[in-house]
Amino acid sequence: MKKPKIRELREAVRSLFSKPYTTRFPMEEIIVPEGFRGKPQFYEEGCVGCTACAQVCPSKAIEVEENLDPANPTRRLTHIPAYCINCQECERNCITGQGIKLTKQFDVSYFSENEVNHSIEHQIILCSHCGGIVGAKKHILWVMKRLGSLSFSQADYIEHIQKSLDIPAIIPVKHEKHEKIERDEIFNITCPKCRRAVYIEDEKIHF
Amino acid sequence: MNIKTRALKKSLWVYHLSTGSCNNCDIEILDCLSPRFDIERFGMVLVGSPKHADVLLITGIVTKKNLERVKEVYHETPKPCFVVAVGTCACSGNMFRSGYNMAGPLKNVIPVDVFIPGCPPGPAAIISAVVKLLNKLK
Amino acid sequence: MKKIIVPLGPDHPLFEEPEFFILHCDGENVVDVEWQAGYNHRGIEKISETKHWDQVTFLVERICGICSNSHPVAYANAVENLLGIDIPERAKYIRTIISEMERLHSHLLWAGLAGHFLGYNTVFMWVWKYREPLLDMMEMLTGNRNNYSMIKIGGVRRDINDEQIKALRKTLDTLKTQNEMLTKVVLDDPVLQARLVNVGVLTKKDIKDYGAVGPVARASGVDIDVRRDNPYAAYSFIDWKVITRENGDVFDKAVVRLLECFESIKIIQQCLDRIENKKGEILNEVKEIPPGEGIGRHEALRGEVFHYVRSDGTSSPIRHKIRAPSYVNVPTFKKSCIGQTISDVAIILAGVDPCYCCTERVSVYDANTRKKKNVTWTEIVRKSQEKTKKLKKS
Amino acid sequence: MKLNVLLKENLGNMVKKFEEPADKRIYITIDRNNLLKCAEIIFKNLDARYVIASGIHNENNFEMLYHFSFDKDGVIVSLRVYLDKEKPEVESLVSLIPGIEYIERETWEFFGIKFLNNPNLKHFLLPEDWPEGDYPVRKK
Repeated sequence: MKKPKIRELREAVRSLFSKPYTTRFPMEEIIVPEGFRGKPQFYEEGCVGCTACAQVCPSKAIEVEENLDPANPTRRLTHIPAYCINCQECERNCITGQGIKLTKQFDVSYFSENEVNHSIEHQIILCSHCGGIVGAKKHILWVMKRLGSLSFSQADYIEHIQKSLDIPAIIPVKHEKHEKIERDEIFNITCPKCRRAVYIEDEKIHF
Repeated sequence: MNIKTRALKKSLWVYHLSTGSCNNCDIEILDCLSPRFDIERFGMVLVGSPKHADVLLITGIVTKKNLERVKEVYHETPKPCFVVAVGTCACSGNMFRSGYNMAGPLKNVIPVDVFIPGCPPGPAAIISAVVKLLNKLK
Repeated sequence: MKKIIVPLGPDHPLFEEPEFFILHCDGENVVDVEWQAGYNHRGIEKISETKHWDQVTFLVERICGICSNSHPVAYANAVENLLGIDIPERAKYIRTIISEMERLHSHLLWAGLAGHFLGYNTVFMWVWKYREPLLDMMEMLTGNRNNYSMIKIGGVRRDINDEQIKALRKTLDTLKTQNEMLTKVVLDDPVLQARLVNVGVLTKKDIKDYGAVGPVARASGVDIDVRRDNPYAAYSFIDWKVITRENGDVFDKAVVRLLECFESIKIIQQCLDRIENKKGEILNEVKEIPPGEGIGRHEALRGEVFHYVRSDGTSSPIRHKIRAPSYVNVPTFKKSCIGQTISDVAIILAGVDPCYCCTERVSVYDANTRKKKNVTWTEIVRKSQEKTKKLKKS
Repeated sequence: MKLNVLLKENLGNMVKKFEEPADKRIYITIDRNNLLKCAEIIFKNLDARYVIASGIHNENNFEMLYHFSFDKDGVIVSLRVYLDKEKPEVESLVSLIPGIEYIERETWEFFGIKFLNNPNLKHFLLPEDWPEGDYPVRKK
């Protein structure tokens, strides 16, 4: 009976002379280590609005809202901490690697849901024929940059390339809408579905 | 702030209820009591019955079998009391919200005062949320 | 005979299924046990069929908070078994390190809670203090104290760098001395011996009948361990041994768990030796998953985790069966609780190591008068603690 | 003797199909009338450990898989039984393996597979008032 008591006593005495183990937390800040998975945050410079993060999120914590008003079409990505499990998948799968990153913020508590939701807005480009979504403007430009010289083969990009090269538009891009899809529609910005229809329609005329 | 709430916030007694969680949030709540974070220094104690509690810490999605029990526990707690939803499951249902056995989330069942998302929220996050709640009442 | 029915629970969270035990008592003695579950049932097997193969790792991670590395490892093993692929060597070591660290923190957590149930709050405070640096290490390696999200089909998601290895070594060294002290304290304390020896005995036959696994089986002398029997990750490259004991009582279960901590430390140290100052691939990218079926196993903290997946070539599993170790360990209550007193039930329950939380509501029904009296789980624990006090005095 | 030879010898002509898709994984398809006999040979005579059973809902039928583990060889042997689509019924193994009771109850409430001679076939995971005939894990 005596032996274990002495051993435990030694541990007790050692604790008595060492400094308190308890943190002084809320009075003192806690330093989280490098690589801590906190609340994700969108970054304006990096995000191109491709919605890859929303697609890979296992708990669907990123909401995509699209406003198809032709005057000002926008796409809004909203991160909802109430659903977020801080798994870092959004950061890993971000196509630019800079668009969404996990911060070190560990305390995300809130009283009503809207106060912590964090969103980013992007301009989107609509198909000139059917009004469907082609993609976010920044995303299309990013793809164009990645494609390099290959992007000349895509009519969608021609206008932008001309602009970036500071040359006046050689091919005037039409924005009028036809009843039926026609050959000259390829020079307009069209969604993949309409583009395909243009080519098939075109072939039908000739053969 | 009325006199009841003023008296309430002096030393909070906490009751912890799991309504279908993965146990992580529960362990982190228990971790608040361990020597590292030791919430007893604020006068907080974990009690064994909702009848003694001022704060309900609720974790987990509310499963169908648990639905009645959550209501019962809330009913038994003396008012005014605070309800704290700990963890993403309690806040919204997490990945299980499409499941067939979910009756929640918690905010649809009982009124919730403060939400602590995180999977799981660490003891530090839980403590700072409670501090936030107390500051708001001032 | 006046039989009293004591419902234990239902708020008693196990991994998937927190249970509701109905103890039929004759006076102090338990004569029969019934088990009801489903309070924690979230339908994970069904939800898994709606998620992408890669997203399922995050879903299975949330089956149990303490086994949050075990289920993804077993699931990844199952899918890799289906695919018939091997993972890079470095990924194997990292998987092993995380699994063993999880085992360490869980066994310590168990020791603390068992101490709390017996009225040894000193043990609880000590152990949880020792466990804290481990969680800090986890936070550093994986980015969170729990729910590590490290495992990906075909490898791991994060690498470990040399700085982290150095810090980890230091933590393990301190933990080893602390654990040595703790083991000695627990093993030769006469009061603990009186409380634990010959309590909740499980024979080899009981183990076979119920298919119990992990430390529960090993304490009864059944020498099974998936890490050795069907090696995965890096366990076959490393020198370690399986701890077994013969008696099958709660004391032996405690001994097995405490000694396993040393083995875990040994395994992690060897893994660190192999990956230090080296670089390598950590992921063997999987592009598509063909039709077929696969079985994956992992020796989790509480025993064997079993995952069965079936694919039809699409982007999500068409059937995913999960068996957590408590699913087979818990029914052994039927054998171990009967004939014991109510005050021992708490520690027998703890002996199997279901994930229990500290506050639970228990209602006592008198079967004859149907009079309901609400008591708390704490009261059962208090009963247990009183018994220890009595023993201490005598 | 190697396990696959041993199994084939012991089960004899009850084996309908013998598959080894991967190392240390064996799937044996048997007729559902032979289930109790085969399980007894594997569990009792060959001293395997019961792991779990899992039900599967296929397009044309139901399927029950009984997984057993041979720990010395590290092999998992799964007995596969196909059940009728309209009236899925199979013999219960409770008399042989007491621990299988819970998974049989679970499979019954998830898939509606009836286990004959299981004395305790009532709700286990789902609430008592779960609508009858609604089996959540069945494919819609």
